[in-house]
Amino acid sequence: MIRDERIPAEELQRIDAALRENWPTGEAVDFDEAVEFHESLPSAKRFADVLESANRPLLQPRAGVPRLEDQIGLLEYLHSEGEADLLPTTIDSYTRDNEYGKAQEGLEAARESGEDTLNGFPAVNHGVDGCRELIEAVDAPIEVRHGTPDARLLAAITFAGGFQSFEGGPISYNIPYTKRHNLATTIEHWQFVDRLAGAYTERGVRINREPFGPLTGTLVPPSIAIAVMVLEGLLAATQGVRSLTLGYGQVGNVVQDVAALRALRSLGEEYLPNEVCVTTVFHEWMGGFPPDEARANGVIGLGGMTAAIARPDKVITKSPQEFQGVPTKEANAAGLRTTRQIIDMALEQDIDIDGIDEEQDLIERETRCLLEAVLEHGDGDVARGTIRAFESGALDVPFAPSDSARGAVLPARDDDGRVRILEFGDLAMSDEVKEIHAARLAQRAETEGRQQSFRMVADDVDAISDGRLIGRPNGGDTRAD
Amino acid sequence: MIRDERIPAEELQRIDAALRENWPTGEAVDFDEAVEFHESLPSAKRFADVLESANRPLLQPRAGVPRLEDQIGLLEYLHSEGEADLLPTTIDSYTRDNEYGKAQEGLEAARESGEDTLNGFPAVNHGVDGCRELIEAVDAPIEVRHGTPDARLLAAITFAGGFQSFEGGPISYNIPYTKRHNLATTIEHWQFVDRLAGAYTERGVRINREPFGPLTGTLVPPSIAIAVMVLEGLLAATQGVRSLTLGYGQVGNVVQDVAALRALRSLGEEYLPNEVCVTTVFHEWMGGFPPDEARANGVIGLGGMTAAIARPDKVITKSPQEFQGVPTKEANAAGLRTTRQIIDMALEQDIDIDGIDEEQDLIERETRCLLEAVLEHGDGDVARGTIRAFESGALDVPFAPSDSARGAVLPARDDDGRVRILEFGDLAMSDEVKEIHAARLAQRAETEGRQQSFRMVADDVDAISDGRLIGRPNGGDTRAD
Amino acid sequence: MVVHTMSRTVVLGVIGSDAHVVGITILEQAFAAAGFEVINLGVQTSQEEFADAASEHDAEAVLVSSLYGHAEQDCRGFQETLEAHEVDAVTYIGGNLAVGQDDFERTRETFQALGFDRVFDAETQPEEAIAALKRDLQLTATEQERDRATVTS
Amino acid sequence: MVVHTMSRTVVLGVIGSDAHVVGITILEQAFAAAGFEVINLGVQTSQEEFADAASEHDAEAVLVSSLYGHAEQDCRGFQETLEAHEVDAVTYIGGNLAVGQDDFERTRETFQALGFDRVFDAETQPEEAIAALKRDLQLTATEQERDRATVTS
Repeated sequence: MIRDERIPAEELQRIDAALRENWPTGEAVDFDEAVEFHESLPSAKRFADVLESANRPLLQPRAGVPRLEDQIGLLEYLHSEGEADLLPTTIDSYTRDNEYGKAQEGLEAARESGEDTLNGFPAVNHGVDGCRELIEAVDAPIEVRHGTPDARLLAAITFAGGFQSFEGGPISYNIPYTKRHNLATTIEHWQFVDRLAGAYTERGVRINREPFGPLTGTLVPPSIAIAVMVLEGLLAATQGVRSLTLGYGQVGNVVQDVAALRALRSLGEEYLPNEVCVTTVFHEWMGGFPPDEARANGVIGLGGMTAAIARPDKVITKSPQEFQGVPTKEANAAGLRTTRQIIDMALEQDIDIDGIDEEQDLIERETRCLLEAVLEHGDGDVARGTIRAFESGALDVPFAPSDSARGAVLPARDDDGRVRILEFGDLAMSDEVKEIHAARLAQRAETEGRQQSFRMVADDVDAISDGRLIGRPNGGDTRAD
Repeated sequence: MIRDERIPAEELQRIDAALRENWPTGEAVDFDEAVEFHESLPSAKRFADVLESANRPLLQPRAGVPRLEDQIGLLEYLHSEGEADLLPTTIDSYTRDNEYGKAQEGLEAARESGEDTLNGFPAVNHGVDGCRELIEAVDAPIEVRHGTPDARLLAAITFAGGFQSFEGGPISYNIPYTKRHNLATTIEHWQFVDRLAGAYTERGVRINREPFGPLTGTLVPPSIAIAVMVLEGLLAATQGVRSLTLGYGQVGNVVQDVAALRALRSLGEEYLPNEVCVTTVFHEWMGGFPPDEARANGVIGLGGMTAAIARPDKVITKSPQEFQGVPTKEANAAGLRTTRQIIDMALEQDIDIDGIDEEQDLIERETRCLLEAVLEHGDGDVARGTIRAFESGALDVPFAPSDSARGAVLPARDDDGRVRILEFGDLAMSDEVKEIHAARLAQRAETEGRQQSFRMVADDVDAISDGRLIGRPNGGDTRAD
Repeated sequence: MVVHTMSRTVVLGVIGSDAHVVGITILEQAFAAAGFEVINLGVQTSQEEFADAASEHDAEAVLVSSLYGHAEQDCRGFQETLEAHEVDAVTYIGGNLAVGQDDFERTRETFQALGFDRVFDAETQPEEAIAALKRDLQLTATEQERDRATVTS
Repeated sequence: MVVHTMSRTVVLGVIGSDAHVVGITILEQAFAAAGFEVINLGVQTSQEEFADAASEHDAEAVLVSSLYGHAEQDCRGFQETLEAHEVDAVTYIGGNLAVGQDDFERTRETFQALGFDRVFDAETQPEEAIAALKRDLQLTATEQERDRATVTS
């Protein structure tokens, strides 16, 4: 069975060679030559350095279109007009499914028709040279963002292509994204990705890795997200990754979000080896958005305000067109500037909210319960423990489509809007923690004059898109007239 | 010399009769018949009742166009699409200058051309019947918002026309709005307006009055605004006003804004007679806006967030098109919905920020200094005290164009972004208060490595439109790349 | 009226390549709370998997969810697949069933023609589906459930 | 070079019906900090008021501000008004001088033709106007002022 051990060099080369045969563009990958290319890049394009040396939260959007010249234009626009500090390249769905042939068809159709026939940038098909053209053209650090369970070839090509940051991880790009990918296999595949990043790191090219914190994006209790971040961080560190950005998706309660980001940083620094530089990324609300750009700007405003108080190293922004799917570049840039304005107005203020320490303490206790259970399940091995803990339900993610997770956990907001756990399933939480959650949810039930049930969950899932934080009965309407 | 005494009934009638001859539409005003009209209105149109019984902050935009049917359409749009709780009718500039003839020309030109040739609704020209048509057509309470130093005829006609709320006051519609209006004369004119509101109140029609809190809208220290609100409230209460909404304009520092709104409510309740129902209104940022709708939404977001924490009774919203002047109705409604979304998401959360009590205490001490000085200047009479305190500079408003104010006070932000006083002139503050302000500004000067000077003031005036709260040297740019 | 007293099993799932999991999770909770035995097949479920599960658990109802707009092609031949597995169950479908949802009546007719007994739009609350199923299976609500319905509606 | 050492008086004001007060307040502070005697006439100042004040205080400079777009009509005959009051002063104007500010060079020419010695746009910092005035009045900056300029620029 798989273990949390560093892939030996010869094994890395064997996999690397095999992978290159998956698609013709794999041929062009040459590690030594790639290191030279990275060394030729100016300091403003070195992702880890830019992120780790920033003195205010850096902003990054999501964006990806199929054609190279369009992707260059889009990123330049988001850099100049959106004032993005860090840029993304979001990969298309075919590539995420390792369907490079279909991606090639889509790319060719895009080139012929001039339309975006893919929902992202097929980096494997563009190959090393295409990626380098992008990296050279755009004057900011660029990260690969995707959602690919088996991202080995994508990593090999984009790292050689000059990208210095890569999103995802074996849990966070499996459990929330797919149904049938085996977790053990996914861990093995990401060990390769991380080992490759580690190989560059050893040569002085610190590839930044970013586990995907929001998971299913829907009322994820902070401790579950943080536990997954620490586990993916540990797995990556074993393979030699030294720049890790741990993620967290806004739940909308300011105290809980600030506490969670602090807990994420604190536990990340505690659990990960000293040689790893830990940074944090805050994702603006990943759940359902109001079907109205004006109201969407209110949601983005709350995200920016939370970021100003919590001061993560990076913020992934949303656009006012979130409801309708992929935003125009103008809307994407607008989301960036709205966020920038509110962060910069609030950042210098001393806003110290009561109760953050207590909430952080609770989140940390919960996260420790989960992490200890994982280590026990694996007899001290993180990889085995993760697989077994998901099997037993000791670790679980709400609303996970994956067969590798129980999906028995059900979250609901308490009377203050903080995400608590209504159904624990077999989640490895102490009785004390369970009692705290039960008491908070009982208080909400009393306020609303109804029993605790899945209705609260359903109401909470829809609440923000309906204009409120908590899914109160009758929409909680207290309008005066 | 004028005194803070109730206008006798016969004097009220004499002035009223004289006023009616100022413009032909004045003839139609009949007090008893007007009371009957007010009594016929449904409870949903009774401004004071709706505002005072609300259990969350009510939202109100600004809006006024010359033609009656257009004004009805505009208000219906802001009510349905903007979800405004309270509606405005903003009066045109000619009417504010009592130039009813020019307003008439503008109104006729508007009717002929179909264009908005006036910047508001000329209520005097529309007369009692026109006002009533508006009140009857629109299904929400409507307030008259203007900026008129001598608003006596406007009040007589709009009160008879069914409006139950009226913005302004002798200080707040003089000092920030005009150069040459004599303050004593303005107080006398507003005593009439308030006495008329009081006459309706005695007959059971509680006309809500709202002194204009933001004053010059530019870095006004909270204590100065609150002192003016209390003084105008006292003058109005003497004339029989029983529903008073005291105003405050956001300065952009959350702690100071929340503290100021609490101080405003607390001092309002303390200083005003028990029979007066005191409510509060928070104006979203009244200073310069960024020339960009996306960034403007960030400013609006901070306003909404502040309102959710401070919970005023009412919020006057801004639109993302604030920079370019009068917004389209769509942009106006968007500002309302952005504000509504962030308020409703944050309102149920317990957000208790450290330091609010201390800041509130400081604001209250400062305000008491000013109010005591005014009472001393007037030998206990608020009207005389106000006039003399403005003459001596004991009471002053920064950036006031009026010859009636010294305009010697210069504000600047401290290192946390709170508005402090750099130049006191002869402002009646205790030495202790002056020392606190000096220390805070010295701290900022040290942070910025420059001396305290008008440069800070100039930089602070432009800061929010430039994307930050505090006007740091070099725009405070700390962008990493 | 015949009142069933034995445990009633329903099979739930999201058909095709659709990965929307939140709705089906809430539906599972709702039917379980209403006293049904629920077999939740989760997302990305094939026609065969629905039929297998319904056959294995002797289900009385098969509830199909689809939110990504490709329900019609995913459901072609669905009744035939169930029949091939000798499944005799009430069949419902609900969700965003067509890409442009301008005319729900036409969508309803389309899916009724495909053999579904009831067709629901994406705004349907779980309680409506539960109430419909109780009628279709000729079940009476218990007192407790009536009380709950009062509180949650 | 002749160095003036006596106190130098400047008259400031916003001309016409314009009520923009913030800029003129900051300008007053800036010129005072630079060592000038400042007579700030405030907003809504007429040509007569400028001329009266300049004459009364024997001003060496008259600085006119306008931000509401009607400066040209407000300033017509301004030099004649000053001459009628026997005012011999340097005259500057600055602000948003035309409604559409596409071509500032044309705006500059327009106001130079009206007799203004210097014309500034709305983005001009007070320091620029002060530096220009010191040159025009042949004043040298003191050491102290040079230091300040270094810190604040």
